[in-house]
Amino acid sequence: MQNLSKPRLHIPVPAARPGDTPDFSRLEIPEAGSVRRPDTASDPAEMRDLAYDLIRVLDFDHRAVGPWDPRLDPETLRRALRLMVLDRAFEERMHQAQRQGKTSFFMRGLGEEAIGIAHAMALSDEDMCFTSYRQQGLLIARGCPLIDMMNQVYNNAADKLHGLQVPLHYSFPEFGYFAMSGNLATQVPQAVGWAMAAAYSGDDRIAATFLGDGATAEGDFYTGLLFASVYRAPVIISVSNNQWAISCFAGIAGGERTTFAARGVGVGLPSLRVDGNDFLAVYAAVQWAAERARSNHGATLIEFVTYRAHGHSTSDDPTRYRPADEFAAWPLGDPLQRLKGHLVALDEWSEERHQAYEQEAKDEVRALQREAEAIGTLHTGTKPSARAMFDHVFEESDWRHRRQRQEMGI
Amino acid sequence: MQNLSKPRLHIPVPAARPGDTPDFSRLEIPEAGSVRRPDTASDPAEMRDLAYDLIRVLDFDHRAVGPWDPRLDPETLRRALRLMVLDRAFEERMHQAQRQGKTSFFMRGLGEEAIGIAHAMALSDEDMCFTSYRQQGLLIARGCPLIDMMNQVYNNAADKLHGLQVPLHYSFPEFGYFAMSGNLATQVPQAVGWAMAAAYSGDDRIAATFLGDGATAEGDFYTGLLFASVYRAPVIISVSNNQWAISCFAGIAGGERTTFAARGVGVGLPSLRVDGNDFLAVYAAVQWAAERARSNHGATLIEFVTYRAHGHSTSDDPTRYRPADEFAAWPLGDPLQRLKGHLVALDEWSEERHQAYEQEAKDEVRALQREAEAIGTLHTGTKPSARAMFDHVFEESDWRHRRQRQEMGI
Amino acid sequence: MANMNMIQALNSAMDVMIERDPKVLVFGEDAGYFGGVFRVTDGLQKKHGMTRCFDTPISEGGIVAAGIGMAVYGLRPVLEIQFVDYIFPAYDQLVSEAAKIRWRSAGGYTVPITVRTPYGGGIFGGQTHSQSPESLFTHIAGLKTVIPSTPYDAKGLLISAIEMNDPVIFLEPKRLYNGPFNGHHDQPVVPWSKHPASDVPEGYYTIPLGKAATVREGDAVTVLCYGTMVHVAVTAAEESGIDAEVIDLRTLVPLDLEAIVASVKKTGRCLVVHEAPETSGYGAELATLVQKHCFYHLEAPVERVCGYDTPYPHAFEWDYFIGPDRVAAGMRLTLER
Amino acid sequence: MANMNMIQALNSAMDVMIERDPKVLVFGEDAGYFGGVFRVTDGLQKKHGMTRCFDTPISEGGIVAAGIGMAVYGLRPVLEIQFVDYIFPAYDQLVSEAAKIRWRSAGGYTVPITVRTPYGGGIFGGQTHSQSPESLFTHIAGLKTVIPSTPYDAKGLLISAIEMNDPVIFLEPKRLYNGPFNGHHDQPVVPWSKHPASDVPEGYYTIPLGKAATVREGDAVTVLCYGTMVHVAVTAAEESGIDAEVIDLRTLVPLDLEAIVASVKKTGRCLVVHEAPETSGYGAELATLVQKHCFYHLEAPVERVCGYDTPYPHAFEWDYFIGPDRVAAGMRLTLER
Ligand SMILES: Cc1ncc(C[n+]2csc(CCOP(=O)(O)OP(=O)(O)O)c2C)c(N)n1
Ligand SMILES: Cc1ncc(C[n+]2csc(CCOP(=O)(O)OP(=O)(O)O)c2C)c(N)n1
Ligand SMILES: [Mg+2]
Ligand SMILES: [Mg+2]
Repeated sequence: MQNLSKPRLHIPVPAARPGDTPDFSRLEIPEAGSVRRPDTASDPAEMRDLAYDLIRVLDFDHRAVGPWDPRLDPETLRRALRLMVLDRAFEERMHQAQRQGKTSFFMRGLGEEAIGIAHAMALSDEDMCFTSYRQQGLLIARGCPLIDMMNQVYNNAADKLHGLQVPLHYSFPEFGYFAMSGNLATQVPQAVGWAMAAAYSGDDRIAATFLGDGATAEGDFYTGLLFASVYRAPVIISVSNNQWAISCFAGIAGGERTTFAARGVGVGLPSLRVDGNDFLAVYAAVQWAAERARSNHGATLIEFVTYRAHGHSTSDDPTRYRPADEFAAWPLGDPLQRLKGHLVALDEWSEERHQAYEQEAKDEVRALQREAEAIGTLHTGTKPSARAMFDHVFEESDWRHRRQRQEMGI
Repeated sequence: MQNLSKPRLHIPVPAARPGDTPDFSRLEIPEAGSVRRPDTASDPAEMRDLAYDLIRVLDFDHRAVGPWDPRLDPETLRRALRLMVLDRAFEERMHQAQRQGKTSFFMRGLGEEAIGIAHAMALSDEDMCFTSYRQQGLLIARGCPLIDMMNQVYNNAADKLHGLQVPLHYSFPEFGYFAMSGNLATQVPQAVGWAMAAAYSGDDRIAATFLGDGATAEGDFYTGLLFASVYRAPVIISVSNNQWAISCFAGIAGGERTTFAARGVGVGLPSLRVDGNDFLAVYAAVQWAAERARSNHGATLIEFVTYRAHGHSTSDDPTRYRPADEFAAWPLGDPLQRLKGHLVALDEWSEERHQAYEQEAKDEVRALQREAEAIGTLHTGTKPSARAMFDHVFEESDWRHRRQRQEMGI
Repeated sequence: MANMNMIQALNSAMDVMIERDPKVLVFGEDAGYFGGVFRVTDGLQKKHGMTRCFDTPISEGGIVAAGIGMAVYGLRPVLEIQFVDYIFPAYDQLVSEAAKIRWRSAGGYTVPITVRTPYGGGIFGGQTHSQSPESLFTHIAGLKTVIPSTPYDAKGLLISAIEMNDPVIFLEPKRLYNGPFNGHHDQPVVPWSKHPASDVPEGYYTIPLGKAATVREGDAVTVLCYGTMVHVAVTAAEESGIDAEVIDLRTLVPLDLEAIVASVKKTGRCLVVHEAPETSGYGAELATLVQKHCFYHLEAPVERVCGYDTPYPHAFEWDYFIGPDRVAAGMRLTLER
Repeated sequence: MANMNMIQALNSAMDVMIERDPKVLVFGEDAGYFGGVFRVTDGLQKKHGMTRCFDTPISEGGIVAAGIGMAVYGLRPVLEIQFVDYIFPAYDQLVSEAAKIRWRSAGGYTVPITVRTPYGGGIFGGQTHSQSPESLFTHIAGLKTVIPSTPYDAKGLLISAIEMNDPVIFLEPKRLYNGPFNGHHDQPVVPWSKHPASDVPEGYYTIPLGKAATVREGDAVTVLCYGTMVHVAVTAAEESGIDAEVIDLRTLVPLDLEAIVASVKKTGRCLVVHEAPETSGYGAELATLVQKHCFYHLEAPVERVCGYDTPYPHAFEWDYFIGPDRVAAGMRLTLER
């Protein structure tokens, strides 16, 4: 059968499709605590192995083990857990609001909450974040008022973006949160540019940027990695490998042949691969990369292995392309439950306190939601003025904008 | 001095600028024959080390040593040497012709001739090549009539591209030479697409594509590597790292932190790093990658370490940005002299035969040049019809082209 | 004959061509197993196999570049760009490569690719799911640009595009996928089934590129439009009682100049309508050609009703989107003088 | 005052701004140590230091993206794209990002970058060193487009662009770098020193964006042009004896519509000239605006003399490049009627 050895076009296929039993056997999971933690000043060439390993702190018995344990005090851990609960409650409500027709579109980070929140906690509030759409928790953790986020989602009269942007495409300069782009990966080289500017200015703030496994296929991702490497920019490039890009499994993005962390190895950057559902591991990795960046050792690429527990967006039905029970079978579990389990094991938290706080969070979100809806939703209540669309094209709008505004009668 | 540890913008700087003594101490040169040669069916994950090593066959005593020695018979070696001499003579003459104002522009591959010629000899003539502008030897080795190349350089009446294209932006379908683009790196993902099409069609031809160290910074390079990895395309991606990109040393392209071969490791491709001035090493590496591709093991990235001995193009004066004597100090020498030395050491060639053939080559080129110039040069003799510019926009030109052609009176 | 909406008609065109020609294959982001976020390639992978319709990495540049390489090999790839708003990472491969390869090889290599991509507003998609960048392609020598407005045209034009030996940008008015939207967002959605152009042959047929269609005859003013605006313009004529002649260009390049000139010489007035921002939109080219070729027949300046010179706003969908009233007002402008 | 050619004037503008404002920095391919392939950034690194003017990887997308990030931080980067023909890998960052960041953040973030890049023909550069893609930028809401035609304007406009709080595409007519080329390639090259606009202040000064310059007054026909074509048009007027009014737009966006309308209302005739291919070139926007705002004053259709709708051919430089004769023929066309 000489033909067998002939080149054939290879199309990557996921382990399981609807109807199949979930299968994550391709994912190798080392013991928690088994991965070494090099000094933050070490040479990238000496730590390529970390791109092919998986940094884990929380073991399956809820213990924090190994060199990457950030040794956070219980109060800090409780704060992280509360933020995850609050984030989840917020996204849950906004998702329902979309279902009720109160806005056009929404996206959730269900199952990935540890990533955004751990970044917010491990970075300084002055560090600049260029995110994708699954780090709303980062904004919440930095203290952005939920009502401001809701008003944007509803595009109501209090929306700080005046109704111009699609829901959750937030922009909050006061919280170091860059105006999110709808165009995947464009933020990566921009974040690197921001970090170059900080270094140019002798400022010790750093930048962090986020993208998904699928988005790593864009040329902009490579461009960002390359510029970060060439100019030794103080930036952290975080890839949330949540296994899916809408309907395409990570293999379509090049995850079949090697890890996403390996992309960093390709340009000589230190590259870590981390259990993204392990709050402590995420925190420790970000802390390590931030220390490197702040002490002039440049950029780090981090791949966070996680799972997109929900549909891609409110426009998506994941049961069409993956087993409905895949999340249940996900070996790295639920980041919220894992952190909760750890706190409970430490005797620093309890089922009762958890339920009480969940209720509290739900109530807070519901109250704020009522407040926001009292102002308006996409199709009801008070709206911003359409004038905004002309006012922000340029610092000074030109005659075309004045003429067109008049034509619109505003 | 806390400031010292603060992030500072790092701008890569070459080891030597005009006035300095050339310094290649950054380049580590292992013993010829010291690098292992894995089976062509091996797993890329098992050979990452090859991306950080340097495959060499010819040692400094002109001996061919080690597992990568392709064991070519003397006649084949003589053919390679003659082709290098002929290529060099051709480029030398066309360069002079440009200096004499017979065309607008020209580029040479001086010092890099082994690469294009070894590819032509190690690949099958049916394999498709998507080159840059420094592989004219590939075309010569495939038997493209020099006069056809000269007519294109002169844009005369016999130019098969009818004067549309800039000199040496050749297109020779009959020699598997794709229409060269002036836009760097665009050919890389195109070559991958061609290879995907061959695999799709159950054809066992493969593709080869070429770019420089500088061009690897373009997103298209990464895109090509990624698609090659995802679809396991039968393609060879060859990077000529000739140390310079016009005035920028390879460090500006990301060569300071790791090798260019490492880019392939980043996407899980087998990646070789090869002495590009060692004809035997180049031949062996291409042969190895071709065997992989043809037996459905997919793509290979190869970095060829070489040196751009001449200016970037006829518009460039390299003495403005690098030491004038840098090539003399280049530790990997001149590929032509090294192959010649090997043949002489084998007693299969001699100084006399060499000088005789050099003369023969010069005479052949000069004779053909006279023939070409008898037809015309850019500003003299018979030219193609400007009609061509309208005839090749679409298969059927539309009313605009007919109108504009008439307006031009042709 | 079968009754099809535009999604089904486009799907049928690809189904027919994959069946007829082994050189035809389809790929794009989520276009394989899932069948595309708008379901336009639904079922093609299941029916024709993995390599005839497959998923790609999220790299528009890679999709187009791979398509070019395949076309150079001799295949006829049909590429899907999920939203035209995301085509710009591929712009260099389209403008510097696909458009110029035939030319720079003096015909030695050709690039028969078809780039299918949804464009236009009306779906609350905001700035990155609503754009109409057609004039960024019409300016490029070597690219053809096609925009259908009905299921029947969509299938016939797509088959012609796939068979064309030059690169074609095939813009699909996403607001028309499920019905002939007339701009009245406050009225119940009308499905294609009620529209005559939803009767579509199941098999192979073509509609030549470069031929416009007069979708409404009239004497008062010529309205030049394409895609979603065709239905808005016809509605504007009906509702305003202005006897407009509505011409659906169907192909922007090559352009059916004859049909345009004949109509304007008849009506003496002309309005151009498109969703794209006005400045340097395709309407500028149309207006310039009309004033040149019909100068002595024009009784009023050629008017434009276009998108505003701003990005596409999310909350102000119906302020930005051009409805029948704005089109009617534009017609009146041409009549006032 | 000093005598400068356009290269020196542009260099001086950057030198002055790097000196004045620590937020200004310059980078691009070969722009650092070497000073650029056209020497426009020559000496800036030596004089101001490594980080004020440096080399970049060959990644136009990266140059623009890094510039955007720096601008968001608060700097004012001046980016060099070696040839505008190579700007397309950066097109997405320009169109989807630089142009829209102010808007999508409702003014929360701004992008004060200046993208300098040589454009245009006349140097035997062939298809990838001769293009004029200005209309691919004028269509994009959020981008300003500037094209100088003299050393004096070049410096004043570049300083204005650098100080502008919005992204500016600054297109440099490379054929004018060393002298005011009038289209007569067969005549000896005239250096700038013989041209009054080569007297350039050594220090800081600005020329406001959005103001056209009437470089030749006349009554017969208004010629709208920019960049290299300004000198060709003036020569055409002198040589043909046609009393043309030649307007140098200098800024395409924002456009000085008032100056255009005033002139055309005076002359009653209008010719648009540009090097870019005709279809969907910026001339279409100009002609459309003129026929709308001057309809009752126009005695002939607005004519266009533009590049052909083909890529730029190498051997046929002087067949493609627009010389005084073609411009004069265009003027006559408007006069014949
Ligand atoms: C340039 C570009 N191409 C395509 C899209 C459409 N799109 C939006 S999200 C998405 C999938 C992204 O997957 P991934 O990067 O893995 O992120 P995740 O949604 O899994 O967090 C796609 C294809 C886009 N927004 N931008
Ligand atoms: C997209 C693009 N950007 C810039 C250029 C201008 N340019 C032509 S060759 C060159 C240097 C290329 O260096 P390298 O890739 O190392 O190839 P080498 O000339 O050394 O063989 C540059 C910047 C181009 N042709 N295309
Ligand atoms: Mg994902
Ligand atoms: Mg090089």
